[in-house]
Amino acid sequence: TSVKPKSHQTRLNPLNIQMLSRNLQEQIFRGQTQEYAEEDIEVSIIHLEKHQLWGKETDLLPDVELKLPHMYGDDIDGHFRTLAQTQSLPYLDAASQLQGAGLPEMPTEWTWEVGWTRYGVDGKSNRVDFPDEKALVFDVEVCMEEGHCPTLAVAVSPTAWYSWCSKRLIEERYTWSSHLTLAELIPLETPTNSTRPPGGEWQERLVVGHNVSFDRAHIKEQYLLKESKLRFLDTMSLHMAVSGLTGFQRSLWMASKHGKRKGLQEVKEHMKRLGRRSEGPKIGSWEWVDISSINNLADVHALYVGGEPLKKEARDVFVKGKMSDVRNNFQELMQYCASDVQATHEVFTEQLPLFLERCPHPVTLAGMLEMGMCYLPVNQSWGRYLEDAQDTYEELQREMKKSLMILADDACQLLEDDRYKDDPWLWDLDWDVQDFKQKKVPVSKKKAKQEEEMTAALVNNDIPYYWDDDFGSPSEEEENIPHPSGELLKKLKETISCLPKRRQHLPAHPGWYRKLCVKMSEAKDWSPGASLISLQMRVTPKLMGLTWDGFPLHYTDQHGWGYLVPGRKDNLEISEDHEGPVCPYREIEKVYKEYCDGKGKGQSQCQDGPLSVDLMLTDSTVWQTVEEISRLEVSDDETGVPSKRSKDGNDNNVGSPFSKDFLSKMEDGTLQARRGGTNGTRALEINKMISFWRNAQKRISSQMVVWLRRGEQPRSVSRHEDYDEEGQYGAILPRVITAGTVTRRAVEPTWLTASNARKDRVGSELKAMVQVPPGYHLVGADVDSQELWIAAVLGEAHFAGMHGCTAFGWMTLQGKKSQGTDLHSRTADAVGISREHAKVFNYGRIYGAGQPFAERLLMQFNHRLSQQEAGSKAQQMYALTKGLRRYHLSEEGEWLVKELKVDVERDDDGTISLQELRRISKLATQSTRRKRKWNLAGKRVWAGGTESEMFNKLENIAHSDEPATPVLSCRISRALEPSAFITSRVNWVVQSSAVDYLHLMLVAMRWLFEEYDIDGRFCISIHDEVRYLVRSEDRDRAALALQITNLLIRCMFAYKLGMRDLPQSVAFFSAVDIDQCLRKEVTMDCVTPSNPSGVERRYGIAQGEALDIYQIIEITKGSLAKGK
Amino acid sequence: LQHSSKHNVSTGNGCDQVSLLLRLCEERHFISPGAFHARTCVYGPLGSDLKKNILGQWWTASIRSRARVFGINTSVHTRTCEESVMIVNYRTVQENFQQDSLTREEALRLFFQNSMSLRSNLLQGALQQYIQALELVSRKLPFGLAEIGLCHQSTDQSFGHSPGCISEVTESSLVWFCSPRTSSQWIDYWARQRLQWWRKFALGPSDFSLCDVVEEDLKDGTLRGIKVLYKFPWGLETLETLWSLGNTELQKTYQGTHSKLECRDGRKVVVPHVISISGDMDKGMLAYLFNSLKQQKKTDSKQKQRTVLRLHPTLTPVKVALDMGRGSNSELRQVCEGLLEEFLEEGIPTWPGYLDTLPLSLENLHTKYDEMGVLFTVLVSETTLKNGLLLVRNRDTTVRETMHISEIKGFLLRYIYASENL
Amino acid sequence: LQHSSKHNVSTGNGCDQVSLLLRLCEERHFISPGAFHARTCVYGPLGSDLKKNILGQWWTASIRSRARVFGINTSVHTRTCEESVMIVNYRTVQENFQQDSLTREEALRLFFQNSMSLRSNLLQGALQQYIQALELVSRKLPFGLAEIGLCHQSTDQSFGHSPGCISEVTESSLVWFCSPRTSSQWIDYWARQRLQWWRKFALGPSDFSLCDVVEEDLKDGTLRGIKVLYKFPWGLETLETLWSLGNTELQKTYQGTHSKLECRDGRKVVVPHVISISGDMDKGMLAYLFNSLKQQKKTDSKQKQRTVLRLHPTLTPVKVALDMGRGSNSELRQVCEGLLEEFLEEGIPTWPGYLDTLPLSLENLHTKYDEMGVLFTVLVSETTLKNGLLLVRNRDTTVRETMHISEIKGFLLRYIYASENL
Repeated sequence: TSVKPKSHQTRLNPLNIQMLSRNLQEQIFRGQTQEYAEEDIEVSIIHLEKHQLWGKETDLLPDVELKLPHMYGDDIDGHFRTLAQTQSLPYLDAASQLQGAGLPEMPTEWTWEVGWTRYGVDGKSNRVDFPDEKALVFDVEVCMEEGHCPTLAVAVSPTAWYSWCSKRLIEERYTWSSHLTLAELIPLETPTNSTRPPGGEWQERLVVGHNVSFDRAHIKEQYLLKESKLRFLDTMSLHMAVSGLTGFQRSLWMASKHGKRKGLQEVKEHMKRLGRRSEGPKIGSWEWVDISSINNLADVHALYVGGEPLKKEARDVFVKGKMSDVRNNFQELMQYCASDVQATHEVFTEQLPLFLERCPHPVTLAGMLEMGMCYLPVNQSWGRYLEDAQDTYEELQREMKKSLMILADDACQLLEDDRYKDDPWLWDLDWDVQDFKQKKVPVSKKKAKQEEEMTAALVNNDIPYYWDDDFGSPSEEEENIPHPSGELLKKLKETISCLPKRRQHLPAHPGWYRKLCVKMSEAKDWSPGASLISLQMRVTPKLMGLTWDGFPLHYTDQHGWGYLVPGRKDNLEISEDHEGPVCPYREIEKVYKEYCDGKGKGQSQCQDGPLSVDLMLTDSTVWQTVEEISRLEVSDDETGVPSKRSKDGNDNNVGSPFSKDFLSKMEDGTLQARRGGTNGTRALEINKMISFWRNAQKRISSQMVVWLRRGEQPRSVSRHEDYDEEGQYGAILPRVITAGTVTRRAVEPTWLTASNARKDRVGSELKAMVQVPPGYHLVGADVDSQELWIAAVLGEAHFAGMHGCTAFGWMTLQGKKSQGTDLHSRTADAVGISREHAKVFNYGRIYGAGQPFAERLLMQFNHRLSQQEAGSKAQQMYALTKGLRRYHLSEEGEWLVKELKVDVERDDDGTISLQELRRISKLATQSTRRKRKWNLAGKRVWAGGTESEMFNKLENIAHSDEPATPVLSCRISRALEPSAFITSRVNWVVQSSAVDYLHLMLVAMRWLFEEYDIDGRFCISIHDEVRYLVRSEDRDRAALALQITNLLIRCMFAYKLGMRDLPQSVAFFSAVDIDQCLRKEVTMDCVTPSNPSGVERRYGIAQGEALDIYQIIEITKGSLAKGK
Repeated sequence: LQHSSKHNVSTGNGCDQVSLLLRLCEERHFISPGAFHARTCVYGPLGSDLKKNILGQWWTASIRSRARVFGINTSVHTRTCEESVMIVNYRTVQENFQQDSLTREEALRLFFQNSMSLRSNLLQGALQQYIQALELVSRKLPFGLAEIGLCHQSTDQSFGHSPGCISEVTESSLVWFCSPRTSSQWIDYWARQRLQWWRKFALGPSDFSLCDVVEEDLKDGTLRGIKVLYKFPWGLETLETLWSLGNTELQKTYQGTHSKLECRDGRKVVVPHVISISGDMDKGMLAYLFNSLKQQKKTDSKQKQRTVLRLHPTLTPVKVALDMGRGSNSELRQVCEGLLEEFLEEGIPTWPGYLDTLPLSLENLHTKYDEMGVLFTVLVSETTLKNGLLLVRNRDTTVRETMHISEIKGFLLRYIYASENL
Repeated sequence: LQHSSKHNVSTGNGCDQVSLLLRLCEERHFISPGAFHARTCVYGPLGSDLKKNILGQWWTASIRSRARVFGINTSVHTRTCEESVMIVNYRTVQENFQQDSLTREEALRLFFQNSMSLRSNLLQGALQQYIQALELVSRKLPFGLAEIGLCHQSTDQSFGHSPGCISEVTESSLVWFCSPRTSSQWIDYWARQRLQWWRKFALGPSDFSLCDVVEEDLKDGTLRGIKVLYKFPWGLETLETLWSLGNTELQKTYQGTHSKLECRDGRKVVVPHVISISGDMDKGMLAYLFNSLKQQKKTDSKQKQRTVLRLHPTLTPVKVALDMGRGSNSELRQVCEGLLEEFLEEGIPTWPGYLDTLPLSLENLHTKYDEMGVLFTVLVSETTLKNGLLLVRNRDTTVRETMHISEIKGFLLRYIYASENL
């Protein structure tokens, strides 16, 4: 790229970082400029020099000249305050109305009628189109058996109760359409058969509910393409923000509250899984248990309101019952629903002030309101996708099963001549066969007679057999008389009485095979062969003949999975009596030899390799380590919804060589299938391909889609030239819990965790199935390295107060892959791993994972690494990045040092190392005769690493009395305020700030959309990514709006951290995507096994555009205004 | 069929497999000796049944289970002049050319006037049925016309035979008419369906695969092409081809009557796109034979191999073989006879092995039946006469289970029925 | 097929019936328009299915249920020089005759060298398979070889067409090899079997009959001949012929290798006798169509007639038609689709009448389905949505029964299954 000449706009800070173009800095910071102190600059340069970053050449970016919209307030913070207050004011009004009011008395009798009924204070009830109220507390119940259609609902306002019944509840019919229409949903703003509010104008209204996104998905107007002004407040999200628990705490909470063995067991297992045994969770106090709760309404209610516990038994009717059960218990269920509404109101009344106090910035509330309005447009592609993915999945599943069944059948043949005894994998299976059992009936008279008859039948028949010779055709008479052979057969069939009543199950087949087959007598849908076999079974790796580095895999109850190495046998338990199976050592050696020959390895190497010293090794550690790591990763992204993992569903997989952690081992050939030719290998491959859909299928196919009729869509869609009569247009409302974790991140199980399309994963094209209606585009962007930058800028503010002053920050801002100066390349170089792997380490570290994690990960990436090697590598990495722990002496310590006149080796900042601390401590104990231990160490800090300053800042915040996010001052959940759970809190600082970032974006975008009449709506935000659904003609302006939004928010962050400037490189999104579907890159064709021809061919979706700020300015001429 | 002959000089294992299968097909009455090297498909009893089963499954999958596909039956004679294979009456030719009053050119012209072409594919026949079919479906798209029939192809292709030779092939054809808007989706759909179908009955499904025809190889007007390939020991060959033909072929067939071709697509009126799916079922049968041929080591010492034709239970021509052990001949025969009758009545294809006058050893018997792809071997012996017990050997596990004579029929029926969904 | 055209000038009721059936076959998609007058068999969807059903039944009766009959598949090309229909490559012919270096005689000779004959019947193919089959059955008599295939016949016969025209016909063939001692019994047996078979599916069985071929009409070496006849409106025609051919044909086919032909008959060694049974299945299908065509007076006042194609439940191509009454379109449609899926899954051929964009009146609907031979018409209506009840109309009784949606599939399956034994 050509370096443009410096214009008068170009500014560099003292560390040679390019700052915002002059005009932008002036508009945003209103004339304030950044001051740089000499000593700060000096310190920074020394620090950068130490990490070989000083003096590196950097490219200049072209300047950006842009007239920003008029901004409010005295400063940028004031601007955002004004915006958010304006946006949330009507809703805050409504909320406080609701909070302040007592509720009218609950009706005792509910009306059995389709639609809404209002119960006035006067005791009269009347039918209404919808509850015409500013604020409502609302709850919907759905009879699961009947699909997604809402069954009944209750709402309450300060003036009246309301109830709603669906047509499907009141009218009994044999079948109902499986397609949901708007008319079957609950209207909250429009009359029946209309999609316009009375009077034509939407009113600002507020609906409060517990987990209200579920209720929202059943509200009619929410599916309209143009959003109304109704907003939602979720008491579950408010609760999470005020008193939420981390996943780990949830288990502890359950254990403590319920005191049941089961709960404690879970906690124990959880801790074991997380591998925190050694560190031990320092749960000093259990106070937090009393100021928080898990998320369900009953517990939340108990926490905030107290009193009588809520009764939730009635809920079962909706979950398990049929519609008739609901009908039969109508009054009771209405009552149940109403009491939930009441409880929600009580909770809300208590929560709201707490929330406003702990999240004082108006942007937080406004952002959460906006976040509750997710909307995913879909079309006929959705159905096709579900079908394709399921078909492909079933097809592959069948193929895999078939392969396994063939392997099982093949293995049966080893029964002949006991050949299984020499099989390196199958020798220890259960090869017993059973004798065919017959009743031992003494020859009774009856039977004797039978036999007699039978012989008689045989003797008597002297009819010639025309098979011996051609005796000619049967005559006409012969055709009609029963054939003698038929008679004989009939007689023989009577001997069935000699068999036991219950037939034996495949007695002649080996025991292990028998277990894989369905008993014919039992199953209705009987299927032949070893049809019960699955990849998860213990026998499967053996049937495939899996080897690990050439050694046969072996399972023992004691150790789990391991592998057999030929040689010594003392490691393997051999039963005393010699009747047990004997290990075929020679065959195992042969297998390994074959493997070595195939690999071209020298024979000697095999013999003398370090492994053969151990000889017979059954080592399960490999599996376990990786298991732990995968769990750790999972637990980082805990959802706020109590997980419904079935107990055995998870445990069965523990240690299976087919778990996803071993996919890479199969790819690199460490783990191989040595038997069954292609069958084994293919089964492994298929396992990989279907993993995604197997886990996600249920969630994805149960997404509730509502299709809009032509008349229910805006004319801009239905009159568009691309509008397809035969097509379908509709929407999915993802059930987003706006603040579902303690970090206030949104949570939703399908869309927010969806991975991007992968060539070898069935169904992974999911996101791309969110497709715009005609005349619309999706406009959106990913915040470039959001969390890294937040962490970096925090560190910089802490260190020298200027951009790029820490090595970590410098790398984030200026680092280049090409020069090897970006974060990941640095780590990769330092430790000698690939850049991709380095990424995992870096994020893991920043999210609070410690050295042991890195150690395990290293061993996973390279399993040939010894524990020691991995340990020293990890240590090296951490020293380089996070740095080393150093200590300030405590007051007591300083006094002691002075008293004892110890020569202390201190750093410039006055800290001492751990060794020094130990030395002083030793000296102190020696020279003073005090029994009590001296408390020498004061504040602990990190030093010497690229990230030390960043971690110091994070720990600073985390250790403060009232940890709060630096930008919007949101306080941490009450449950995390006590001193325990440090890791969680360090983590929380960055992640929660990222949520602040998102909320700021949402507020800014709404402002710009309204201010400049950009026709569009918020669509979805997936962590650091936002998408808007925009009318096609407004898409470029929307893109510009997004860029300006990013600029303002980055500046807001800098401003709140005391800086009055921003590096140009982070000011704008590197690209804004303008696209017709949801996907990672606009050029991605999302080819997967279920979508082999790609979205362009299969779904007719062309590539989108990815525009940078310069392109956008060129298109829009830098103006947000309509109509050029 | 004829294609393999060219290749059996190839190297290594592939070659072994080819010659093994050739031997097996001849010995076990799948394909007539000599047919491999001729241009014709002459099948023995087992081959004929195997082919029938394959065609039956194709018909079920393509027509029986679909409301929008209709079976048709068109003439092997065709009006299309493009075909190079002609059918003539011997006597007419003789008369023509011996008439001295005619010049050679005139005689030749007369000759062509009197002769008819033979179709080389089923597409034209289906296109000619289009107008009537349109009426049948009330001008609503999409719909399809399916046919299985004999086609004659001039083997100018480089298949070892002298050019100009005429080969016969049983073709399966599905011609799908759909809106131009959806034709690219439909070809994908059908490609997947077809691949799934081939794989459903395969022992090693991954030997069947799809491949796109590269743009350069597409004929004029053809929008896309996809092939279903099978990995034969000598290389990949095409079993089935899917062409998205646009509407040029249809318009060519009905020149000047475009309005008749139109159907409704939503509010628009369109001339539909044609997707033609045609398979070479003789080659398909060969693919299944190769796919199901398995050789397994028996014992290390003897280095003997077990050769099994593990045809899918639904396809395999003989499901059960009935044999008898030594003993009271006439009685055992009667039992066999009774069982045979019972099996045949239920439509279970049964091999009356007991009729053999020179009984083989049990081992040789199993070898024979394994090579024939027989699913179960039922052995009637002296004990059967005492307690009604039979020995039933499973082809795939080689395990012999004891079963009572009154339950064998039910077992077989359930096994065969359930296998269809495997 | 082609035969009817000649006769539709015949008198009286027969003529009416012929023209009625012709109209019906065209309108209801049994036979393509024009095919009646051409020499080819072009069938529409219903005709194609009907023929398939007839052939399927023939195959079951001849092979599937008999242990001693084996299906084979022979080439349409034949080495026999007697055939008059030849197949040639267009380009080869052109090259031959344009080569001036050759005399006409030479060119003609070359022409015959390069062309192949097409079979006019299946007998030769079966005879050529005899030796291998002998091995299959361990040289034990009797046994049979069966095939269904296309044959080309030169219509020198007096069938209205210009002589020398070539027609195609689907022939069924069973060639039975038996001891000379028993051959006369066997031909009687088979004649009886065949007549029984034809009658089994007939509405008026007496229209099918047997007749012996008089001795004068027997070809040399042929011992006996029996014909299965059908009484068409224009007269009797032969559907199937049984010839007891002795062993001359067999010896002609294997000249000079008599010892190979021999089998054991008790203690003697014999060359077996051949009984050839061949049917014209296209004509057979026409016979069933005529046989099942019934006209019934509807009401005395209007003098309207009800025309029904009362095809046997086993043969009739469409067993059920699914239609919907007026009402909430999309929901009714969903129910219809669900039922359709259910029926097709069970292999019940179903007509998706609900897809029709221009629904007919109920009366016209019934007229249509009666003419199509549809066994049952299932009507889905608003009430179905409420209580799951359907109206099921029976073709033969015209009575409409109410039935619950959960029971309809089972009912249909049982009805169709049970009908097979009617």
